[in-house]
Amino acid sequence: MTLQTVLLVAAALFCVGLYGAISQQVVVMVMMGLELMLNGVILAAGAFWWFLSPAPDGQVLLLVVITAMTVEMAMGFAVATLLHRSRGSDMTDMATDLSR
Amino acid sequence: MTGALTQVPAGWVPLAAVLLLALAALGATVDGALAARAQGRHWGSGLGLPMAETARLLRQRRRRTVAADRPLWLIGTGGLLVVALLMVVVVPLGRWTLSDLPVGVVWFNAMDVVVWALVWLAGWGPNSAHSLVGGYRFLAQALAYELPLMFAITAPAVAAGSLAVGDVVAAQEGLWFAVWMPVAFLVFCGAVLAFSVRAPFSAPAGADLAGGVLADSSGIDRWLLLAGRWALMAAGSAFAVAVFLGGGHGPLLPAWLWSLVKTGALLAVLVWVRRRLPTVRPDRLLPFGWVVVLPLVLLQLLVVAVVVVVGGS
Amino acid sequence: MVDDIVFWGLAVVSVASGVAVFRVDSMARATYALAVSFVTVGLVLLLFGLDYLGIVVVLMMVMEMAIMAIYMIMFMGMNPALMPMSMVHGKRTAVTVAGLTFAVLAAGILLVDWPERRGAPAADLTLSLGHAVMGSKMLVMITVSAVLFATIVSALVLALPRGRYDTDGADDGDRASGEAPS
Amino acid sequence: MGLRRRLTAAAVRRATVLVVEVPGWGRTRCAVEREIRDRGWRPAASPADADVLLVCGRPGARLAAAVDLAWEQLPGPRARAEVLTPSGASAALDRALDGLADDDGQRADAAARPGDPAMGIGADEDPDGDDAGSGHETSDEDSDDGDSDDGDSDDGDSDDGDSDDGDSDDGDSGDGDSGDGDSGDSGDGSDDDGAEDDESGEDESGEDDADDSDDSDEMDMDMPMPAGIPLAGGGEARDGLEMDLLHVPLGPVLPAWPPGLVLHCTVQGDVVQEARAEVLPPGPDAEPDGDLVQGSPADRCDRAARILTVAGWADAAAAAARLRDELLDADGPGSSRPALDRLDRRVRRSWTLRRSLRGVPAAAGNPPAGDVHDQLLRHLDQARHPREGGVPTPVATVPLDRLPDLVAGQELAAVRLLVAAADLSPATLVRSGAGLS
Repeated sequence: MTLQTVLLVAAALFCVGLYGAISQQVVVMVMMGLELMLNGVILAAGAFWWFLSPAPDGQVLLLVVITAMTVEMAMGFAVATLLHRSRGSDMTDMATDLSR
Repeated sequence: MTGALTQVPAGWVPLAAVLLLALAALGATVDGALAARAQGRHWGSGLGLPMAETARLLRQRRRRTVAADRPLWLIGTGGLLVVALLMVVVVPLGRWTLSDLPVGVVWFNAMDVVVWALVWLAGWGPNSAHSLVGGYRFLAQALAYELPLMFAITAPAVAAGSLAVGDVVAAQEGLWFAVWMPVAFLVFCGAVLAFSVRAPFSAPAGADLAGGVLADSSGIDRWLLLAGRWALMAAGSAFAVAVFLGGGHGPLLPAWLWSLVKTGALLAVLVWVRRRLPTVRPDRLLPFGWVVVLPLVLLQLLVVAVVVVVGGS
Repeated sequence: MVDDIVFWGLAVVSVASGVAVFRVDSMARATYALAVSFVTVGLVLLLFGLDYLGIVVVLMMVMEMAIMAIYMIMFMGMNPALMPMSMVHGKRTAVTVAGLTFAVLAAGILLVDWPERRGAPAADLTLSLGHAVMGSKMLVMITVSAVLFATIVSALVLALPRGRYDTDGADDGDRASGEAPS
Repeated sequence: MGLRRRLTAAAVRRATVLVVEVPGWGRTRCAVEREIRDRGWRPAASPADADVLLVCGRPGARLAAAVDLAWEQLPGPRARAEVLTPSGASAALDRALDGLADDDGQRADAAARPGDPAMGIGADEDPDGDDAGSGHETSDEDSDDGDSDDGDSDDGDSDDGDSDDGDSDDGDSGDGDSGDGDSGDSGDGSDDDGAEDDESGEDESGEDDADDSDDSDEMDMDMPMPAGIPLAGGGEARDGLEMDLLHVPLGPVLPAWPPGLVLHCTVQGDVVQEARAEVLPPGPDAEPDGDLVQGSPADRCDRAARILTVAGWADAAAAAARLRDELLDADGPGSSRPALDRLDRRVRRSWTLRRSLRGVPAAAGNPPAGDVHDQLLRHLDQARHPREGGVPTPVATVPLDRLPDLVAGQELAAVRLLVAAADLSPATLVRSGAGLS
């Protein structure tokens, strides 16, 4: 467990999330991708803190990332709900069309 | 972290599990006795209930449902017992504790949140309308009880100036926290009933849903769910004893025995409460939780914080 | 040594479940795969001695994913599991971009000459985090936070329109008669 | 061997019983419930929970089919019995107990379950002969079905119901259709008695047919879906979000539910949007043994017990049921009076109960007025103060077709409370033929 290995894992998580965020069509799935990217960021921030400078202030950065994630989630839910409300369930409509 | 507690090696985990199951069985036994009395039989005739039910469910076959999400269902059913055990990991038994995590209070909180996921998965797994509605009900209910629960357990942590359960217990040397933060204590007891899905918070497994999350499980699956609920209730009581009722503090008896006696007594009281109260519908619970209980707990927390600030400076 | 084994185990689970999020067909499974990924990262933070933050990550993310699952199922009305169909657009671009990013990041991680560790972790990290956030005014902040939160909640309650189940006893009858199905 | 026998002995000490009442056999049901209580057994909440299926009365063809479906859902070891008179309750339970304790018999039953076409269904009672075959062959399929509790007569519906919120599961149903990696864990494979595994998916269509004939109601979308489970349609929900509609029939095999009643609900989330009610009649040549006298103190207590059961207050419900049985014995409140007063006080004082029941419209009177809490208190009141001369205060029964209007727009829990409290009289409805749709 060195800084490099942890960062590699974090980069892997970040890139999987990036793939999801780019490729998914549905808002909530895009959100999942973003979450996964932030997950990687958290891991990286933790690793930087531990391996480079385990000073108290460093933890605050992590706290900020976690908060950002929560806010992103809340906003995401709100946006998804609004989209759903205003456009109706386009996905479901699509499904019916396909089946006929 | 704390000098008062001895951390025992992980080899003692099985003993903790046995103790937890014994407490769970105690809860079920009290419940059986109370039920027998309510039905007009001698209370003694209900004492064998947990054993008889265990035998019955061990003999029963498991049920399958069409298009069930088997792995998630299994996680949901089996997880409850595991989470209950993880909860008691940070609860000291007298002087001993399995792990005196410096953030034990937060750990307990995190484990209780895992129950959200597990109950919902148990409802989701069987692919049946009733159990699914039960799972959703639990989430609705969880939103109502979780924040009050969080603030309720924050109060003793603030008073003790530490998130370690050992420190919280040590801070109650003279005066139990339950005495001067009664609101937080009562809210926490309510939350224990809620995350173990007991009346008045039993709507997710309610009779009106034919058993809700329990509706489609039988045999060992059902046993795991039922035992998990009782174990959660026991773990919640044990934690309440540690953070509100002075843990092992008490005269005469050794500390570990005090912990057990208090836990058993609190558990019995909670079982009694559960039998006294009808279920509250979850949609009526949410406004109550947020509009009434949450401000009360916050007020309690405010009082505690002011006392600590004033007393500390 | 033990730390290494635990770390690698957690790392593998974390990345694997991260990949699973976009591979499985079931919304419930995808959501909970993401939850597993978060939980493992939270546990890795515990390895770094970040007890509080690690457990908070577990706590918040499990809670969030439990709620997320509802949204997933609600808004993914059309589910790939029901009718196998691709919900993905620009798959090739996405893979390329993600792969390139990973290559760049990995190169950077491996090539940069990381500085030596400076300083040592505080004895009580949770306390030091508190001090870092709130300075010496922590106790005051504890008091204020309760007040602030109470204000937020009351503001929300006042501002909230009627929801799906606004049942305040007497209203129910109105609703039942007023909203007969179309 | 000794261990096994001891396990069996312990296991049957507290059997759970799923009681099914056929309209017209109310007194028999009361006797059965009393016997269960006195033995320290437990009424089951759903077929999955039950060891014993006890039918009070002789069901008509459709009700019998529903009962048979429920029977298939009992996980086993299982036993089944029929009671026709109150005095037969004890003997029937003894019979069921013998069946339960018979290890060899149970093993044979388990082994015979998948293929045996005659399993649990008397051919003469089957609703329509043509479908009987398919219905039987898929019987184990049905037993696996998602909806243990509701209706049981209508698995097909509940399946499609689940399909929209449970959609993600469908890939696993074992058909291997979607080719996703999950189909391996289709649940069937991992179970203990492998004998039932074989036909997990292929009979779906047959099953649906059988069920549709059962309840010929659905405006079902019958487009073929991978797992044989049709996709749900959408519809506007009351908070402005569009949500899937599913069809969930409630009843007739449901505890604390009016006998024989089936409520075909269209549910959105947990809100019932539309419903259709009907009552499944008893067998044509059956001689009903008798109901509780409508409006008598015992009948009032029975209704109160039903409401309290659904409200999730087992102890108060048990108290009400005990009072009912005492009143049935004594014919007049006399000695039960103190206990009645106690129960009344307890119910009146309960703040949580009021919170749950207030505002759920009552299906009582004409036009319906008040809420379920009023209704519960009224029942207890009337039980305490029966009219002079022993003539019971009549219950103003609500016509069956009022029920759907009342139920529409209510949440599932409210619907259960509403129906449990509804002043219906299925037996009368059946006699007059009004219950048949």
